[in-house]
Formats: sequence, C-alpha cells, structure tokens
Amino acid sequence: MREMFYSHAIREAIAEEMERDPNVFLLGEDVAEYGGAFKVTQGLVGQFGKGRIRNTPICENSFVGVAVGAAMLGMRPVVDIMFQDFITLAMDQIVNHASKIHYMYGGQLSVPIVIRTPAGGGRCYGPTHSQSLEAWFMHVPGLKVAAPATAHDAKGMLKAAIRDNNPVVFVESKLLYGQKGLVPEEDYVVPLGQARVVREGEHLTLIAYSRMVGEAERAATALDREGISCEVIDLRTLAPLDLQSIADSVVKTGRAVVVEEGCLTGGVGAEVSAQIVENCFDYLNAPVQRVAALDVAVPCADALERAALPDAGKVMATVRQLMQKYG
Amino acid sequence: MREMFYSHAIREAIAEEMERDPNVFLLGEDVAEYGGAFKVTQGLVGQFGKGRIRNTPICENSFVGVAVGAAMLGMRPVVDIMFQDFITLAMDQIVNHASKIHYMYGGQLSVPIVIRTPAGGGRCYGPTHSQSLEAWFMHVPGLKVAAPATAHDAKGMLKAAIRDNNPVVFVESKLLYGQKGLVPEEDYVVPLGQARVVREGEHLTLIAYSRMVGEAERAATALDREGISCEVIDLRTLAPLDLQSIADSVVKTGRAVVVEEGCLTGGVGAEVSAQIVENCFDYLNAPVQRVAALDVAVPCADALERAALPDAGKVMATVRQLMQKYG
Amino acid sequence: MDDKQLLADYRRMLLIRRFEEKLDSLFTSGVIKGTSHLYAGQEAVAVGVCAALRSNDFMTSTHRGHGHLLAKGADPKRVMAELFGKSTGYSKGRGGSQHTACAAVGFLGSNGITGGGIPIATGAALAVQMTASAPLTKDGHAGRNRAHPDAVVVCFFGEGGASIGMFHESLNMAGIWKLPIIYVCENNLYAMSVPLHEESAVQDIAHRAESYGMPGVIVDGCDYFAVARAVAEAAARARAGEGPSLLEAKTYRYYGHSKSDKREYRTREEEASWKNRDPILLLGTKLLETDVLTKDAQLQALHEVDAEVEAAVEFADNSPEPDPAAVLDEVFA
Amino acid sequence: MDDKQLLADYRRMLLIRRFEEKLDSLFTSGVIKGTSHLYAGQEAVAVGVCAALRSNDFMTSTHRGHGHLLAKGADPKRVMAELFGKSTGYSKGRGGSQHTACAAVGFLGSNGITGGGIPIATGAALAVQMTASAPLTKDGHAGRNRAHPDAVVVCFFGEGGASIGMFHESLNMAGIWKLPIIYVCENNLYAMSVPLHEESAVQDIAHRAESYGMPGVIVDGCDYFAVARAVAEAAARARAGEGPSLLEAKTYRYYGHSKSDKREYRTREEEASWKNRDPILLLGTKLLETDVLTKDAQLQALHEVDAEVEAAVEFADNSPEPDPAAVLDEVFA
Ligand SMILES: Cc1ncc(C[n+]2csc(CCOP(=O)(O)OP(=O)(O)O)c2C)c(N)n1
Ligand SMILES: Cc1ncc(C[n+]2csc(CCOP(=O)(O)OP(=O)(O)O)c2C)c(N)n1
Ligand SMILES: [Mg+2]
Ligand SMILES: [Mg+2]
Repeated sequence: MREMFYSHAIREAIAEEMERDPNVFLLGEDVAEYGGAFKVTQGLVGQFGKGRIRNTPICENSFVGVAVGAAMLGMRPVVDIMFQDFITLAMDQIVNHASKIHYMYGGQLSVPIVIRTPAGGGRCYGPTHSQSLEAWFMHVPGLKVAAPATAHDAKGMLKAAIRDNNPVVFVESKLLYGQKGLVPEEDYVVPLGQARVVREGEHLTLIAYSRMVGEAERAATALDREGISCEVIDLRTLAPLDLQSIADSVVKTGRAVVVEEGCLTGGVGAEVSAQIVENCFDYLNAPVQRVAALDVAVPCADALERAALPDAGKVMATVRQLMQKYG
Repeated sequence: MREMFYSHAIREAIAEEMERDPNVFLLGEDVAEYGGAFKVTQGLVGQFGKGRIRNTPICENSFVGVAVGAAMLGMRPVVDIMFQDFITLAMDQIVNHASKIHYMYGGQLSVPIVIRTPAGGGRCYGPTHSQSLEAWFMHVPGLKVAAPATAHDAKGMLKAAIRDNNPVVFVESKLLYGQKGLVPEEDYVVPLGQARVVREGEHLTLIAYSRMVGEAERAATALDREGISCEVIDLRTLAPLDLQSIADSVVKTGRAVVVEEGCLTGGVGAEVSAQIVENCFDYLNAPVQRVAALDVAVPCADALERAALPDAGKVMATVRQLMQKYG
Repeated sequence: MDDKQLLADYRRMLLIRRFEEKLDSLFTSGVIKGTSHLYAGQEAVAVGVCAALRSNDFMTSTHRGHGHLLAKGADPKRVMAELFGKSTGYSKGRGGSQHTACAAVGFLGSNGITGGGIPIATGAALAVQMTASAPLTKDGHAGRNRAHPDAVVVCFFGEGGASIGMFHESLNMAGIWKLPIIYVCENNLYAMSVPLHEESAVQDIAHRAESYGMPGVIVDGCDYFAVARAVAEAAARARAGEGPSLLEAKTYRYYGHSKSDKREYRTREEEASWKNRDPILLLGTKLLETDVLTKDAQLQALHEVDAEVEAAVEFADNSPEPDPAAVLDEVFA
Repeated sequence: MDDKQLLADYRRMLLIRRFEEKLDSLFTSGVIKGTSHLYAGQEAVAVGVCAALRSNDFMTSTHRGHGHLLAKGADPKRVMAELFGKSTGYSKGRGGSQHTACAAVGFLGSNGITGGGIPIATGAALAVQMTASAPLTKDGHAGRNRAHPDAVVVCFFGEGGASIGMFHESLNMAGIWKLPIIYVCENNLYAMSVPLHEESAVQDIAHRAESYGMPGVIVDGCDYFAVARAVAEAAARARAGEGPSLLEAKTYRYYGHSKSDKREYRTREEEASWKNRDPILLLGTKLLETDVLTKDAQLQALHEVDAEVEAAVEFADNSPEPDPAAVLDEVFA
C-alpha cells in the first residue's frame, strides 16, 4: 500500500488502463499539457502523446458525442467534463444517445465511455462551478453512476468503469482531489455496484457517497462520544444502487439518514429514502431523514456557501434530533 | 363552463395573456403557421403576427437563452420545446442561467419565462420522443414546475405561469391534448403550488400528476368496487410541491402510492415518498409505494411500450398488494 | 461506374421510392403506428453517396433515414419489420423509424434528435483515424464494430439540422483534426414547416465550410451522377488524410414532413416544379439514352422492387411481436 | 471623440489595469477566495467598445468580466466588494467574479459558462427590437430593465467561446432576425491552455460572420481607436435596423488564465512581444503626442486610479459579510 492523493489515484488508473488497452484514450478541454483544471491528468501527455490525450475545443455536447461515436467503433474514450456544471451542455448526447444506443438499436452497438467530472462546492467558485447534479443520472436508464470517496476507490472504480461496456458517469470531488489515502501496489478493480461499510454501528445508519462520506464519518465519531453509535455506509455507486447493503444495515439499526452534497429536493437521498421505505418499512423505528444542500444555487461568499452546503455538524444535528424523538 | 380540449385550453391561455400583456410572446420551432407539432398554437399567428409568434431555427439551448435574455429586459417569453426529450439540449440555459440569474446576480434581474413542453409516451414514438424528465427540474432551485392534468388546470396554470416572475417549466402531455374538460367562461388563474383533491377516500392516497391522474382515478373507481377506497390527489405543481395537501391526506388514510409516467428510479415519486416519510411517519400504516415507468428507454413497439409505462392496471396491482399486506 | 452498378443503383432508387410509397399507405391505413418521415424525392442523394463509398465505410443518419439505410445495403425486410415494431426489426422493435441501426453494413443509426448524429459521425471518423495512425493490437469490446483504417464516414443531416450547435462544434473538431468524414447536408428547403430563410440568414449551407477550414461543395441533389462525383472526390480526400468535406445537396421531399403534415407552408406549384426533375426520372432517362437500360429492363426493375417491398411487408406482418416480458433485456451491454 | 472622453477613457483603461494588478496580489496573498480571470492586456477592447456606445446600451460578458464591468461604468467599490464576497457587492456576494451583473448600467452579467452569454445577449437584442417595432404600453415586471427602442447590445466572448454551439445558434438567429447586436470576439490566442490552432481550424473568427449573413471585421485589439471606430460603425448599422455584426479583436491577456495558471503553454518571448504593444502605452503615447495628455496629467491619472482602487479595497474590506441566515433570500423573484 502507498499513500496517494485521490487525484493521483485517478491519474494512475487512467495510465494503467491506457497501457493495458490501446483503445482507451482521453479527451476534453485542457487535458493535455495543462493536465486538466485540477491537474488530474498532468503528465499523461508525455507518456501517451497528444493523439491519445486529446485537447478539445470548448463544446461539451459534441465532444461527448465524439466519444460516443468513437466508442461505437470499438474505442473506449474517457471524457473530461471540467466542472460538473458544464454537463448540462452534454445532456443530449448522454441521455438521448450514450445511454440509449445499446438498447434502442437492438443491442447491435454499445457505448463504453466514461465521463469524468468533478462536482461540489467548498471552494467559493460560485453558482456555475459548484453544483452536484449526479441525482439526474440515476433517473436515466442505461447509465451507471460512480462516485468514489477515497483514493483507493477512485482508482479501483475508475478502472472498473473503463472496462465496463456501458456509459459511466464518474463523479469526482474537487475537495477530495487533495486528500490522501492508501492504494494497493498491485492491479485491482473495485466493481461498480457494491457499497462499503465504512464503520459499524448500532443505532442508526448514515448513508453517504463521495465527499460526504468523510463528513458522515466525522459526525459518527463525534456522536459516538454522545452515546449514539452510527453505522456509516459509502454507496460508492449510485447506479446500480447496492440496495442489499443498505437494507442489511437499516434492518439492523432501524434508522437511516442519507447525506449528499447536492440539493435536497429530488436528490439522491430521495431515491435512497424511498427504497429504504419500500424494502425495510417493518424494521424502521424512525423516519428516514436527509441531509443535503439547501435548495439554492451554491453562493460564492464563504459564509453563504457554508450555510448552503451540508457538513458533519449538520449531520450531527439531524441525528441528535432524530434520536431524541425516535431513540 | 365550456367543454374544451386540453390543447385548446392551452391555446386560449396563451391568446388571453398575449392580449392582456404586450410583453408576452411565443417562440419555438414551427409555432407559427404550422401551429406546433401538436397544433396547440394553431391560429395564433393570424391573431398576433409572426413577430410575436416566432418560428426559430432548430437550436433549443440558444432559443431558450434568447428567451432568458429577452425576459431580463422585461419581456415574458413562452418557449415551446417540441418534445420534452429535446429539453436535454437546453439544460445549460435552464439550469445555469434561467434558474440562477435572479439569485446569483443579487436580485437585480429576473427571468419570467415559461417553457412549455409535451412529455410522455403512448404514441409509439420511441426512445427519443417519449420521455418524462420533469423530475430533474424539481432538483433545480429557482425553477417552478407545473404539470396540469385537465383542460381547466392547463389553462389556469399556464396563465399563472405566464404571470409568474420566475422561470416555469410547464409540462404538457401528448395524450392529454386530445382530451376534453370543462373550462370556465371567465378569466381565471390556478395558482402554482396548490394540489387538488380529485376524489376523497379512506384507505389509501393515490398521488399523481399530469396524465397519470386519469389512470389513478380509473384505478380508484375500479378498486372502490373491491372495497378499497382511494383518495386521489393531483399534485398539479411539482415545484413548489404542496406538501400540506399530501400530508393532510396521508395522515387521514395512513397509506400512499405515488404514480408518475417517468422512470421509477430518481423520479418524482422518490421525492414525494421521502417527504411523506419525513412528515407523516407516525401516521403511516404501510410503506409508501411508487408506480412508474420501468427503468428503460421507452420502446417503440406497442407491446413493449405498454410493458414499460404505468397505467391504471399497474396502479391497481400495487394497491391490492399493499392492502393485502398492510390493509 | 460500370453498367452493372448503374443498373443496381437505379433499382435501389426505385426500391426506396416504392418502399416509401408503400409506407405512406400503411400509415394512412393505420397498419403502422408511431410516426415516420419519408425520403421520397431525395433518392439520388442517398444512392449517389453510396455509389462512391465502399461497403465498409460508415454512415450516420437522421429522422429521415429509410433511404439512407436501404442505400447502404440494409435488408428491406428487416427495415420494414422495425417499422412494424416487430422483433425481427434491426432494433428488435424498440427503435422504430427514427432509431434503426444496421451495424453489419456500417450504418450507425437513424436518429430522433436533429443533429444528434453529427458528433457521433465525427467520433466514428476519429476512431477510424486513430485506428489508421496506430493500428490497434487488441480488439474493441466484442470486436464487432471495429473501424477499418482506410474507412470514411458519411454524416447526413438536413439544412434544418445545420442550425443546431452540434453542427458547428463537430465540423470545427473535424477541421482541426482533419478527420476522414464527409458531411452531407440534404437541403430540402424546409425544416418541418419552416422555410430556409427563417432557418438561416444565408441560402447555401455549403459556404459554412470555410468556417472550419474544409471545402464546401454544392451539388444538384436530383442528379445521381453529380452527387456520386462529389462524394468520390471528398472520399478520396478523406482517405488521403486530407480531412473532411462539406457537401450540400439541393433536394426536395415529396411528402409532408411526417404523416400528419398537410404541407400548407408550400405550394403545389413548387412541388410540381421539383417533380419535373425527379431524380429517378432523370437517371432513368439518362440510362435509357445511353442504352444502359432498356424499356423492358426498366419495367422489370419496377416489378422486382415492388415484389421486394411486398415481401418486406409480408415478412414484417408475419414476424412475431416483441415479448413484453423481455422489455428490460439489453438495457445494459 | 472629444478630448474629455479621450482622457476619461485613458483613465478608465488605467483603472482596469490597476484594479486587476491589485486583484492579482490580493489573490496571491489569499485575501480573496475563489477564482478570478484577469483582464489586464485587453483594456483597449472593453474601453474602445464602450467609447462607441451610449449609456443605455446593453452588454453581456464572460468569465473574464471585470474589465467589461468597469468600462461600462460599474462602481469599482461594488465590483471589488463582490470579489471579496461581501453583501455590498453587486451580486450581494452570491455571484463573485464570474457572476456579477450591474443592471443600472445595462450590464447583464459576467458568466461562468463559456458562451453562455451569447444567446442571452441575442435575446436582449430581440427585446430591444420588439420594443422598437411595437412600442409597449405596459411595463415589464417591475419595469426595471426595460429595453430602450434604439439601444444596441454588445456581446463579449473569447475565441474559445466561439467553438461552442451557442455561438453558431445565436449568430444564426441574429442574422435571420436582423437584431441590433454587436458580437465582439476577444481573440487572445488561448482558451485556458489550448492554443488557437487546437481550438479552430481557421485563425480568424471574424470570417465566420459570412455563415450568418453579417459583416465580420478584424480589429487590432491593442488599438483603442481602431476598436472604437469599428464599434461605432457596427452600432450605427444596428441602430439603423441593418442588423448584427461580428467584430474580432486580436488581443492578449497578460496574466495566466486563472490564478493557478503557470503559463507553460506559451513563451515569455511571446508575452514580451505583446507587451511591447501595450494598449495603455499606445493610447498614452498617442494622447501625449497630440497634446491631449500631458506628462503631469498622466501621473495624476495614475495616482487617481490607484486611490480609486485603494478606496474600492477599503470599501470591500469594511463591508459586512453576507448574513448566512439570509442564504435563501431571493431564490425566487
Ligand atoms: C433537437 C430536435 N429539435 C427538434 C426536433 C423536431 N424535428 C424533427 S425533424 C425537424 C426538422 C428537421 O429539418 P431538416 O434538418 O431540414 O430535415 P428534413 O426533415 O427536412 O429532412 C424537427 C424540427 C428534433 N427531432 N430534434
Ligand atoms: C461550458 C464551459 N466549458 C468550459 C469552461 C471552463 N473554461 C472557463 S474559461 C475557458 C477558456 C475560455 O477561453 P476564451 O473563450 O478564449 O476566453 P479567455 O479565457 O481567453 O478570455 C474554459 C475552457 C467553462 N467555464 N464553461
Ligand atoms: Mg430540411
Ligand atoms: Mg481566449
């Protein structure tokens, strides 16, 4: 095992898969010499050249479409959408094309592309550079959605995504890029669709993904001292969702709080909550609760941004209230 | 009261608002002489001329953006997105611009636009012409989302939407266009954000919107004969969501089933279910259930399309199962 | 082009015409559901383009795709079956008219989104180029749709589709990367009901090629030979690594945009004037003049294609409905 | 242009320069958070454009918007406050650098989405045209931002932004509808790190104007007079109902794309060669030569703008943080 930045783990996954499979290539804005806005792909152009580490003009919908077309002929493109906010521009090619082509053309063609895209706030970038929109993609049949929380998973899941024969939206986190974690020496893959129990607990299940896993862990550690024992589950993949792992935990604890960085209404937590209720109703001792961003564009100013986004403190407040009423 | 097609009610709302307010105008593909793909705006060009009933080239993102810009200077554009599937192309202007401008520019500017767009399947149009994507827009702060189920509401809510100072995504239904309903003679408005109790009942609340309200009613009528009394609620507006009306009913019946035409996962039903659980947990006698489209692109062939989409029969099956276990 | 190909192409144009005429009546009589956009009137474009292509070249299409499919060599039976929503259709009944692919002949799909195929074609051309410049050692997923290193890609769209951002974005990339692709704009003067002058401030789409550093050529879309010549040149350019071209074929669709269209936005006179220069008539006359075709052979060709269309209808009619229980099959690859 | 305006504009260019230099140090020292894209080097474009506009004309901007804002007449204090994330900023601290509007001077917003302002500007021009052709009897919502019937709209974007579909889609509509708008492309040779030849197959964006039936003009973006002249012509055209224009100003940004950029994709020599033709230097020299400016007045102007920048920083620094409890205010209008 080595300590490694989340961003470097992603870079290593790309490099290894490009070594392994000549069909894999990267495209997006500033991915070559500049290494992407967050320097995730820095250095790869030296290793693989500009043909395979390909700068594009600014045209999200069409360079995703280019990836789709290339994938239909056997390539395995990894597309970089510089900020997740810009994925709004590519919704047509993702939703009407990438996600549907295999099914709607009768299985004749497939679209093995990965769309890497950093989400989230916390850097005072403001309304068009801070969104977490991944909930949308859960609503699109034919797409997989991955959102790793650690360097280990970032590498292993990205490798799984690149080897997958389906389009995968791969949600990264701007704030996690600079966090370190342990990464195995050897080649490994973290299969898509398997959640991870981060921490065992008795009274309540905290369900999170991406950056919010860390906040949930922090909350759990603090709550432990207050005598509230939280199990923490990292969803890792939003689609397919690992309902089994969620249900196993909720059946045990009888309580669940879902934590996400996106806006509350219509978010990932809504779906998780609905599935918990449908599948674990008889075991629930308390209503499923959600902790999420307020329903507002993520504002720029630090104080406002902190007010809008969820964090460990807000998770703790929700859990305390829940335990008070339903403990 | 007059009997009127849902489509004609929409046309009348547009005509009346254009008469009333010279800032209102219509733009979109084929809206003028052709009257739109579903003939909803037929005849308006004769009354208002091509300046105010304005054909656009095929460029959804930018003609929505044009509406945004015009609205910032005091106009009140009504934009036609011919099929809701094409709204994927306009997500940037809707999400990054229309929905955020008022808030992110400190309240200096506002964007009173209405985006009319027919959703849904049932006409064998296939994967890119049959989607119901409105759940996405609930997840976008600053947007209102309306989805009328009757001619009466289509007219009254569209008038409310046009008078609203915020961007409104106005979801119509291809299959409802040809359905008739009673519409008052006089000027009226149906405020956004108020659900409607379609039918009172005791055992269970069916919550639906747009075309699924009719399916829910049909199911309720049939279930009544089996001794299951369903209350039917038409949400009418998805954002803001009328939680009070939902809660009032669920507190009374203790059971809820949400019905929508969009795909199950990450749909409107997930949010409604989560809110019911959060607010009515102590009154729930059964898990909230959802009836929705299967998680698949809407296929073309009749038999497949019927298999994919929800209908009264599927609602009844879900209700029966629920009542058997939790009756 | 040798006589054999000329005859085959003449027959192919006839086949498309009769196929569409048959479809029109099937829709009108309610036998087929859904919607459809007929290609009749534009046959010289699809067939002229394919006359200059190789069988392993690729193609993307539009909502108006039957002509492109048949020209590229798809089986009319399976195209018809798709329109009937049957399990024997190329898309197993899931796609219908606007969503039919035929990977076996390099046809990467008709497309319900105006302009949606433009970036996809561009990506296919990138795959071809990458394959050519660095022969790949491993097969792609399933290896089924491998690009051939000397292939070209043809990308069809209408003049209406030339308004959408994907046109600009894609041609820009193709121009920068010098991709082996031919963009073919079928300018039939209307996008649904909207006439050219309400879609574009300029009347010739081909001139936009200059914005992307590629040649732009206007051809008479009623003239099979003109189309084939222009495509042959563009294809040679592409195969020689000289990059993309934009072709604009001036043409006309005979039917309404879709089945519900009453064509009130254009005159019967305009229609008649175009029908005077009917592409099949033009080619037939030329072939008769040059003795490639005889009156007898012409009549026989008509009988044959009618029989082929009838056989397609019969095949489609007798094919099984898709199994509703299998509706969730193949959502994932 | 009279001497008074020339002096004012010279001073305005200096103000923008010093404002950006100050910002750079504030970012480097960590006083300001978030990100920012500095306009230094391009001042002759923003100020030259505004020299030819009226105060009630409208403008949309980009991620690189401070120069445009200040040129259009926004208060440096409130721009700075926005950058500090304070409640006295134009956007009340919610928007920051990339999301600042100043409706009072017709500035319809800087924009975090590349190309996002292009359709918005086009829509503003449509509102102007509709107001002109049919004087409206009722006020718009709140009546605050009413279009004046003889206004023009200026739409700024970079050459990188000219690659996105919205460029094509919007110019096409403006061309068809003959809207009173001037599209100003600031071609500074790079989109972030990507050089022009990797963004576009052609080197001049202005030539794309032909695709949309409007004139396309290239100007020296370091030359205040050249910019002002070209804009005056385009504005006259627009006000006369003759429709849109596309202007391309060849220019250069002095700093990196954003604060984290080390400028490894270009050489120090290239930078130096552009700085030789510094727009403020060029204008200053010219004004000195023609006795519009004296050395003393020049020095005084520098002192004044520095004081103004300092006052802006002080204002911003002393302004209150936004109240977190008010985070949900004004989500809806
Ligand atoms: C993105 C999108 N917008 C609108 C439509 C509806 N639509 C289908 S075909 C068409 C007209 C297309 O015109 P053109 O590209 O000229 O092709 P033609 O029909 O003339 O062959 C329109 C507006 C669509 N399918 N996709
Ligand atoms: C849709 C979108 N894609 C990508 C970006 C990231 N981005 C911000 S500025 C920029 C480069 C813009 O270049 P140009 O338009 O030439 O303006 P310049 O920065 O040179 O002034 C990029 C890629 C963005 N903000 N929006
Ligand atoms: Mg056309
Ligand atoms: Mg630039």
